[in-house]
Amino acid sequence: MADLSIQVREADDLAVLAPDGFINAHTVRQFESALEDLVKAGKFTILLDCERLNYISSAGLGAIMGLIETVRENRGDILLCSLQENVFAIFDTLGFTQLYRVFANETEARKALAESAE
Amino acid sequence: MADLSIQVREADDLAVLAPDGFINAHTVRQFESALEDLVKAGKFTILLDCERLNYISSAGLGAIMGLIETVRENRGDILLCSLQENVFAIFDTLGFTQLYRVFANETEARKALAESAE
Amino acid sequence: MKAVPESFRLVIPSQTRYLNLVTGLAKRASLVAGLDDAVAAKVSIAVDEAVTNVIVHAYQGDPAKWVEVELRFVPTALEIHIWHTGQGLREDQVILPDPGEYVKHPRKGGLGLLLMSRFMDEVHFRDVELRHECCMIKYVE
Amino acid sequence: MKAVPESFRLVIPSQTRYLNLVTGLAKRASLVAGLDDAVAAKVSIAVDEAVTNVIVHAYQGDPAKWVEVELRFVPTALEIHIWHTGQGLREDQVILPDPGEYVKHPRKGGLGLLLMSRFMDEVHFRDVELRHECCMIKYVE
Ligand SMILES: Nc1ncnc2c1ncn2[C@@H]1O[C@H](COP(=O)(O)OP(=O)(O)O)[C@@H](O)[C@H]1O
Ligand SMILES: Nc1ncnc2c1ncn2[C@@H]1O[C@H](COP(=O)(O)OP(=O)(O)O)[C@@H](O)[C@H]1O
Repeated sequence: MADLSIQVREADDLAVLAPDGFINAHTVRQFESALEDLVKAGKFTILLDCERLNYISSAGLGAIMGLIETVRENRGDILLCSLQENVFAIFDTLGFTQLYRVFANETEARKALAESAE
Repeated sequence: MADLSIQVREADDLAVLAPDGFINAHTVRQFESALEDLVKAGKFTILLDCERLNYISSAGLGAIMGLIETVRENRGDILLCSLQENVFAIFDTLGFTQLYRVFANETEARKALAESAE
Repeated sequence: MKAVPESFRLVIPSQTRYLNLVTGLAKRASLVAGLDDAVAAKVSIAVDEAVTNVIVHAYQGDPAKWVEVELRFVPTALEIHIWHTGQGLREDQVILPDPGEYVKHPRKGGLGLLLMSRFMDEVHFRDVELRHECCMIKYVE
Repeated sequence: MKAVPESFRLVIPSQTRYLNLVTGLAKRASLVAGLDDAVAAKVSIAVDEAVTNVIVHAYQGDPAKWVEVELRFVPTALEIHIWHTGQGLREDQVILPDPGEYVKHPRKGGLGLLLMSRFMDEVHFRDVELRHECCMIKYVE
């Protein structure tokens, strides 16, 4: 079963990673590899477009956690947008909305990046 | 859990019954009652709008079967429209597409009724 | 190499309110087994029919009884076993209605076993260790 | 009046590929218990975390072991019991990270137990008849 499929789009200095499906302990390696590939390729500003992410458990949070310091040390960041209600609930419950910048959609995220680059 | 909710709309000589959710042995009484209420009220031409019907088991088919002769004896009929793939598969597998008239949508069903009334 | 179990079991009270749990599980298991969405929907309906028959016919509505369902992944198929201790059904007693005839004389019931046999590749009824079993198989290409 | 069983059990191999089956079932059970969609999603994540811990920590990835999950409907709550025979966790060993501190020093793991305690009303670990149990309770209003 395709529990998870991942789309990666790159434009300008932003890499957009859009997971589709479920991120749990079973699929997390796939998600983690996709993130790691971007970082290895020198893409340090990554937007997680969560529009089609139906589910994330702490395994998925761990994958993001494991890279956040690396990207920030390289003057990049991991941003989030288009979170479904239950996905937002997890980030919010853990207070991670302070750790990550969360946007309503990709446009808003790009706007904020453009402003901070000015 | 609201496994099934049912909407009934009546217009002209046609009663439209739109089940939303699952029809199985657990919810079938609710579906059957809604159908019976229409028949008791003298509504013999009934369109089952299945756009939001995600699932039907043989229990649900039984409920329709139990009334088809009554409505036809009263010069009415039970029509179906907007079937999802798996719901269509059941009707089709049993050859019931010969027993019931199946339409792509409500407009098509009304058109056919208007033509046969001419 | 260790033998790795490739099956799971579900035990529910003999009550129709749990049907959705079983069918939902059967659908997911079908997808895990590699069946596509449309086939998974058919498998879940076959399981619905089999479990409904246990609740309604084998246990005659007694809500204090239990139904056990096992889903087994074998290399070429998904095997579904349903066990109960109510009234059994012998395979040679099963008479499937002819849909053509049925359409001419509609009646309220009698379509469950037909759907099971149409939607699955094999359907068997047998007695196993003091229990009655319905076993259904769907081949995976 | 007969005692009517209001619970069901699921037995799965200790493999993450079955996680989705368990969480899907936990979600449906939550809805049956009368919890709303948002709460049901949280319960299913708590169950995911608990079962993942059994697979990863208690059984250390051995795919030949079994995990048993029981979902019980009691009048005012949904009770979830998870049993295994691997390495147990003592309730007094559990130290939940402080999210504030965690945010300052991100690391890869250690959030599962925290999510369980945040999303459920009660979380207990205990030993029951030679098995280890994790019991989680969500009250229904
Ligand atoms: N598990 C069972 N135990 C005993 N009798 C059964 C069982 N399943 C089916 N039957 C018998 O077979 C008949 C046909 O079943 P089915 O095709 O499912 O239609 P229905 O349940 O609508 O009657 C039932 O009416 C019942 O008499
Ligand atoms: N069922 C269990 N059996 C044994 N140890 C466990 C169990 N669950 C959790 N632990 C221990 O508690 C720690 C914290 O668990 P958790 O919060 O779920 O985070 P993670 O699993 O990401 O490490 C684990 O690293 C493990 O050492």
